[in-house]
Amino acid sequence: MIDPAIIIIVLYLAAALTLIGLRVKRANDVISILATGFALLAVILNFLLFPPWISLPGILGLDFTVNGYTNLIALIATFIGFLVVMYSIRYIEHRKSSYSVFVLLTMGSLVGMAYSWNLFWVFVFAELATITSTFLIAHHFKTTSLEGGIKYLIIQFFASIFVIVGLGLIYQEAQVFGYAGIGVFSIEFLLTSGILTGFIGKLSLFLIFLGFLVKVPSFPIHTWLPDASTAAPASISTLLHAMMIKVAGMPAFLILLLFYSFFISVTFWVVICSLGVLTMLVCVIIAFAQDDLKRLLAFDSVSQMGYVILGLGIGGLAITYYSLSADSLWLVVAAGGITAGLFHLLNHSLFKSVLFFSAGAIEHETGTRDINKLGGLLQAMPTTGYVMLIGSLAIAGVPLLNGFTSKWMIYNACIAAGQPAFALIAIFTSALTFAVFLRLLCSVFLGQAPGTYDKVHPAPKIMVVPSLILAAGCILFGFLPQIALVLLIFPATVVLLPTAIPPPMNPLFWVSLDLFLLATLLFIGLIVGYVLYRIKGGAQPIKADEKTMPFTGGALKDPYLKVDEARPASTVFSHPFKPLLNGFRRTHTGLVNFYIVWFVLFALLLLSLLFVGWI
Amino acid sequence: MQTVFDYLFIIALYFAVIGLAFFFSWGASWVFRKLSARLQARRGPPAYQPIADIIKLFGKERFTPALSNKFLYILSPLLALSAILILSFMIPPGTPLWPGPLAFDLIVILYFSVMFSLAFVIAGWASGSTWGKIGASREVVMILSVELPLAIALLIPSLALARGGFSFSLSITDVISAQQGTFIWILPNWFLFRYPLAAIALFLTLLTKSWMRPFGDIPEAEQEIFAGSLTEYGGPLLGIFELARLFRFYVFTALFVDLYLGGGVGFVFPFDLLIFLAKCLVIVILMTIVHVASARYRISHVFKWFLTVCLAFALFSLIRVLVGF
Amino acid sequence: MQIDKVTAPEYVVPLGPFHPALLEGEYFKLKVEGEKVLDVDLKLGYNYRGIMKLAESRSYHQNIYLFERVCGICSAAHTTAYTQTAEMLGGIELPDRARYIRTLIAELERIHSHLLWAGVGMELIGFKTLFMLIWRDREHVLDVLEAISGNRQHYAMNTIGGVRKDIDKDMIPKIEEKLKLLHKATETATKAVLEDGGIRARTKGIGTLDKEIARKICVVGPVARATGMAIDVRKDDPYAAYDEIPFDIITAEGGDILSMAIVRLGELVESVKISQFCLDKLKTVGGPIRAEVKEFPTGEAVGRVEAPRGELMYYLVSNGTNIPERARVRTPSYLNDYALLFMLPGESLADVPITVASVDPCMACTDRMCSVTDHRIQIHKTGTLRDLSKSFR
Amino acid sequence: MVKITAIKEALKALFKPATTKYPHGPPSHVPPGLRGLPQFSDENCIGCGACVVCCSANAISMKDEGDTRTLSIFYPRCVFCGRCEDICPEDGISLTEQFELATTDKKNAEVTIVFKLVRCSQCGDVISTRKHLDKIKERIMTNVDATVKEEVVRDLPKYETLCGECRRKLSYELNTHTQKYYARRWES
Repeated sequence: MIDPAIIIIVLYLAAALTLIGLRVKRANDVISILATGFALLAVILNFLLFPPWISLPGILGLDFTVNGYTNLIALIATFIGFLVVMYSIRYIEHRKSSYSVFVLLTMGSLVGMAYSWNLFWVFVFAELATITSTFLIAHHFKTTSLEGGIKYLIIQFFASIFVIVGLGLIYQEAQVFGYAGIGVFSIEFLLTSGILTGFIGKLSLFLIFLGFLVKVPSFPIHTWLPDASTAAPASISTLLHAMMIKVAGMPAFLILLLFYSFFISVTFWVVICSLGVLTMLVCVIIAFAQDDLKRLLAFDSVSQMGYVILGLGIGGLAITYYSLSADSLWLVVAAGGITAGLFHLLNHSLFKSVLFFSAGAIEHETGTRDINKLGGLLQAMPTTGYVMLIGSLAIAGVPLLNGFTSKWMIYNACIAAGQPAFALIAIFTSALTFAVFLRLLCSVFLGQAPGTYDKVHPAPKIMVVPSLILAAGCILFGFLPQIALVLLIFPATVVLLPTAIPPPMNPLFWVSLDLFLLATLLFIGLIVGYVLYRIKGGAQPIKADEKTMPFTGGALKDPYLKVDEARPASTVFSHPFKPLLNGFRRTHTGLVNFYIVWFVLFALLLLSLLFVGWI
Repeated sequence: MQTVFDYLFIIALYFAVIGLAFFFSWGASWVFRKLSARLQARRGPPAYQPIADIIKLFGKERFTPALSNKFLYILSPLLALSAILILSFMIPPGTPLWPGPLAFDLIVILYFSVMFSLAFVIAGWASGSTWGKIGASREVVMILSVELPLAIALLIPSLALARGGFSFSLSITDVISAQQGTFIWILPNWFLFRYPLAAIALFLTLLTKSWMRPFGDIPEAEQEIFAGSLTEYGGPLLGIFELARLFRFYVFTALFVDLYLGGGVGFVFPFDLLIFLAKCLVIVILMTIVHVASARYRISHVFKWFLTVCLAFALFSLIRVLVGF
Repeated sequence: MQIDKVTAPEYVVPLGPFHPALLEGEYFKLKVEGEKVLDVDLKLGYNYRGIMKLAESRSYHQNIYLFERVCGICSAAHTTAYTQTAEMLGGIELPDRARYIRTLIAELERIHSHLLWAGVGMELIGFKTLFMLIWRDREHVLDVLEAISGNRQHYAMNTIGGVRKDIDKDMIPKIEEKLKLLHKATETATKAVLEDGGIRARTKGIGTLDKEIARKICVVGPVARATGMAIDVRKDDPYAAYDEIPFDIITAEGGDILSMAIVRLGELVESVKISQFCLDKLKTVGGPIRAEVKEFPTGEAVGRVEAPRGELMYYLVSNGTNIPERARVRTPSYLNDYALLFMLPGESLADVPITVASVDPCMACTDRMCSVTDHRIQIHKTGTLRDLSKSFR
Repeated sequence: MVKITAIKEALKALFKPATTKYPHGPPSHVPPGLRGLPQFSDENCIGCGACVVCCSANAISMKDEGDTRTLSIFYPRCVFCGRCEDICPEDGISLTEQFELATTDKKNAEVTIVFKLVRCSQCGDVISTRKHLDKIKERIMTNVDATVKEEVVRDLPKYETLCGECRRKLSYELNTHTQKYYARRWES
């Protein structure tokens, strides 16, 4: 068992080391890889060895705890962080020398956030991560990237105000002063002491939650993410999406844990669930209209976070029902919902990293991110293409990939909790996601290249390997989700809900038992089909090119129209949505003031609900 | 947990059910073709025709178009076939057939039906043809429009079993056995009579999913875009696609009969199967009549229809289920 | 900052020359955005058959059967126009009975052509059943034509100075019986087409042709009448027996596909009435069916006829021999096809086939040289129909 | 969505298919007077070749070989207009009601009639068929002007076996050249 403080110190020290070796990029790479590798190994060791609920009072009052939940978050952070560092070796070759410094600092802060079991320290590390990652977003120091970075910083700081107010209210409520009072914010203390039971306690929790919800992000306050991730280099976008928003959003979920204990209100949880549903639906529709590869992925990320919020919200709803009716069956649903949400969190970090890594590879090789200008890349970059295919299918929830399992569990939890409407919207969103990614895949990888991308090379191996590892993870968790559920997710669930029903007893996890059978049946079908295809043994596929040119209606060789001119638009899918999309487009003005007004309005709405006493 | 023996038994059962589905689809396909021919004042093909067409395709030469992606071009028909085979296994023929806690529930069915359509989308784009792409994009719009009403209409019977509480079940077999008895006077206790609007919505979506007019054949409208996604396909690969499409006559009708027409409930073993198949045949005939008596709509109409009228029907029933009147 | 854009670059979709909706060689280069057509380019002339050149080497009588084959569907209209022009050259007066028979054939042909159009239109919007049923009813009129002339399509009835076959007295009741069936069938078809919501959704407001544009590009026939212009050669410049026959010009406002359908379906009813009138006359009017042809003195003549698709014009120059010096055909499709350039933009890709079909384009009418393209060496080989048919033999 | 008429019509058609299993059964009907395959009449056709000249599609051809004349209709080219039937002076060709003309061999797609050919006894050139000449002879005999009948009957055997060119030469020799003949008539 390794003290989280050691991991953080190693990462910060490594950052300092890279400062010394600023000019030598290779040395920086080696240091970064070693440091992040160590962090990853340490977290895995913690996973294997930790005795539950060990709290390490640090020298500075740092309140680190190693338990299932913190380990899961830290694992996501270090694992994706390690792959990001590996990926950026080739991706940003002409980078600023400060790149590694800030990556390692952000990593350290994120690990600190992950292991902190104290709201104050969570806040401190979150601010650290925000500041360091701003430099990463603005890495290129161009107008757009600077603008993206500053926008990110402004919105994040604005959100922090809510957190600070919330923390101050708790401080006020606890009536302890001075540095020693930081112990008040320890999660365990908050859970047991009862200072949160009053209205002020609830209000403070709520404010902190709102502040951290920006980092998740949720629907009306998601706007910083697409801008920031478009401005940032692809590796940083991955960092932002795959780990930042999860780790940074972690406190929000952590607050949910507190909510589980203090908010025994059906309305509250229905509002949270609706928030999740709205997030997923609206953002996926906006993602539809995007032509920029990374922007599309960013909006889709927000949409996927909606699933996580929905899963956790359903968990809270079930706990509320449980405390109202004391029927232990509700605990099953609660465990199902929370597990499903956390599982989707893990899955999302897997497939979204695959997609961002691939998007980065495409941008690296072709120099553009406009999906209308791309086409036929599967010939040139086959590995990237197939990896992205796996990632897209997983995110769309095609059976036998990991996205399907977690989404299935969320739907089942919704229906079991008596909220089928949420499940139906989630299913519809899944179909929309499917369409979004088909559009992306089809126009980028399939069809004919417009001609300018004839000399595209496959991406460098070191850029492909991380996405290969992640894609393998997607397939593994698709076939055998029990591994993830039992080893990674359930320990985290137990932290949030100590009375959770373990997977084998919970019918909501039963899908995993049949997935192997489903896989066998699918395989049988494929084999039967292939045998049918090959049944006419001797005949060789014909090769004459002219004979096997695609059918364009007869104008193939006519000088009137060349074959590569004959391309229908990739926006066909979004055509029926056009009026809706234009409506959404008008609301996304890109002005920070406007976004902050949104945030304030949203916060006022929720707070007024709280004050009225509905939640 | 299942033993290896259970596992093998299920695989044997798989082939048995597939056989049933195949022969029923063959017959239903012939009924469809013969009946639509007769309604159009034609004579119609002999009974062996549906299979003869497919066998003929398997005898033809194999090729891949020059601009296609070979791997996906070959994979997509196989994917379509295996998805539809799994679907035909997952939808029980009127009665519960398999042992053990198989979680082949309605959501898995929903997802596999999307996977089936996905195969056509990938086929269209992988083949490199203009018409394939247009067909594929239409298929996607179709999926988007149909998915929501389909999901609601599929889940309504299972929601009606539980009405909120935890005793819900997404399993089709539970839905079938819940339709025992009578509803009002002598009307059987079918969900068709209890939630007629949802039944209409499901019927329309399944009609569309099985390539029947007025909406279903838009992605492959021959007068507009040749054969849509399958424009570039020929020979054995087209044969596999056609074979996969043959199963639609079983899968989509059986789904409707199981969920809304009570399957073969109320009869002992061989008869329940027969009753079930007879009901399926009635649905096929109904679908044929609708197919024959309508013009093809535009793709924008599909979007409008399914996300307004059809969705309204489904939502109304959903509210009824949730409120409980 | 960056605004999310819903933009689409332009893409090109080739429609034709081989396309299931266009059974003849014509080529539309469609610029599309999604499914929406932004711009159209039209290319015709894939199969120029050299008929007008060929006509300069054949005698007047042989040319009847050549021009009959300009177009299979309006063969009677073409021969009527041709023989009419030749009669003008030769100064030949038609016998009364011949005039009625000509009118009868022309109207029966119009019925068959419009029913064919209705069937094809139904098929193009995917209504296979009405297509089959309309074509089943079309068999009645084909039966009548077959009984009269001995062939379903190329009637070979017209000849210079009259008609070639008489209609027997005992055949007239049979034809009347069939006409009654036809009347019923046309009414059913009209009802079925106009009441169906699906058809209405696919045709109303689609492919609208503005009246001013229609006037500028000189569309003719049902297309013109669908935009509200009451032009009809049968009324404006009566030929055969049309000056004696009462009938209405069917017009519609709107210029969309539905109004074109309404015009054609209305004309069906009118045509049945005209045919009945001709049959009544034939019961009483006797006399020869064919005037004597002496010679074609030097000169030139223009004749025009209302073909099912619109005004058909023939121009002949005689040099005094039995072979025309020059023959020129101007078919209605020439004028109507270009209306598509104004009708297609703005429609969805799915509506392109039915919009193209709505003007009832007849490529056989407009394309007349054989062009055989050898793909391998990229050389256009051209030749007369005669040479090419010899190479076949 | 009112489509009662369409459904009603479709249901009416349910038991009344309009089509027949044609290649596997008889055609529904063949109307009298159908313009089908043109056939030569063995009795009436005299092999004059008028149809060859008038044929609007050049489907009928004439070939002289040895002492036979072959008239053939290559019916893939035939347009069944019936002009040959119209123009034939002897009802020697007529359109039958036969319409199943499909064949797998192009050589079979021909209708032929063979005549015995008469060649010029002097130069060996083709005159016409025996039947044609007989017909001409018969016509001449019935229509000939009474004033010259004697002369014609006397000279006919001499001209019978000669082609046009040789006939002209002979008539010049015999001083029965047309001009001389007419000159004599005008003189008298």
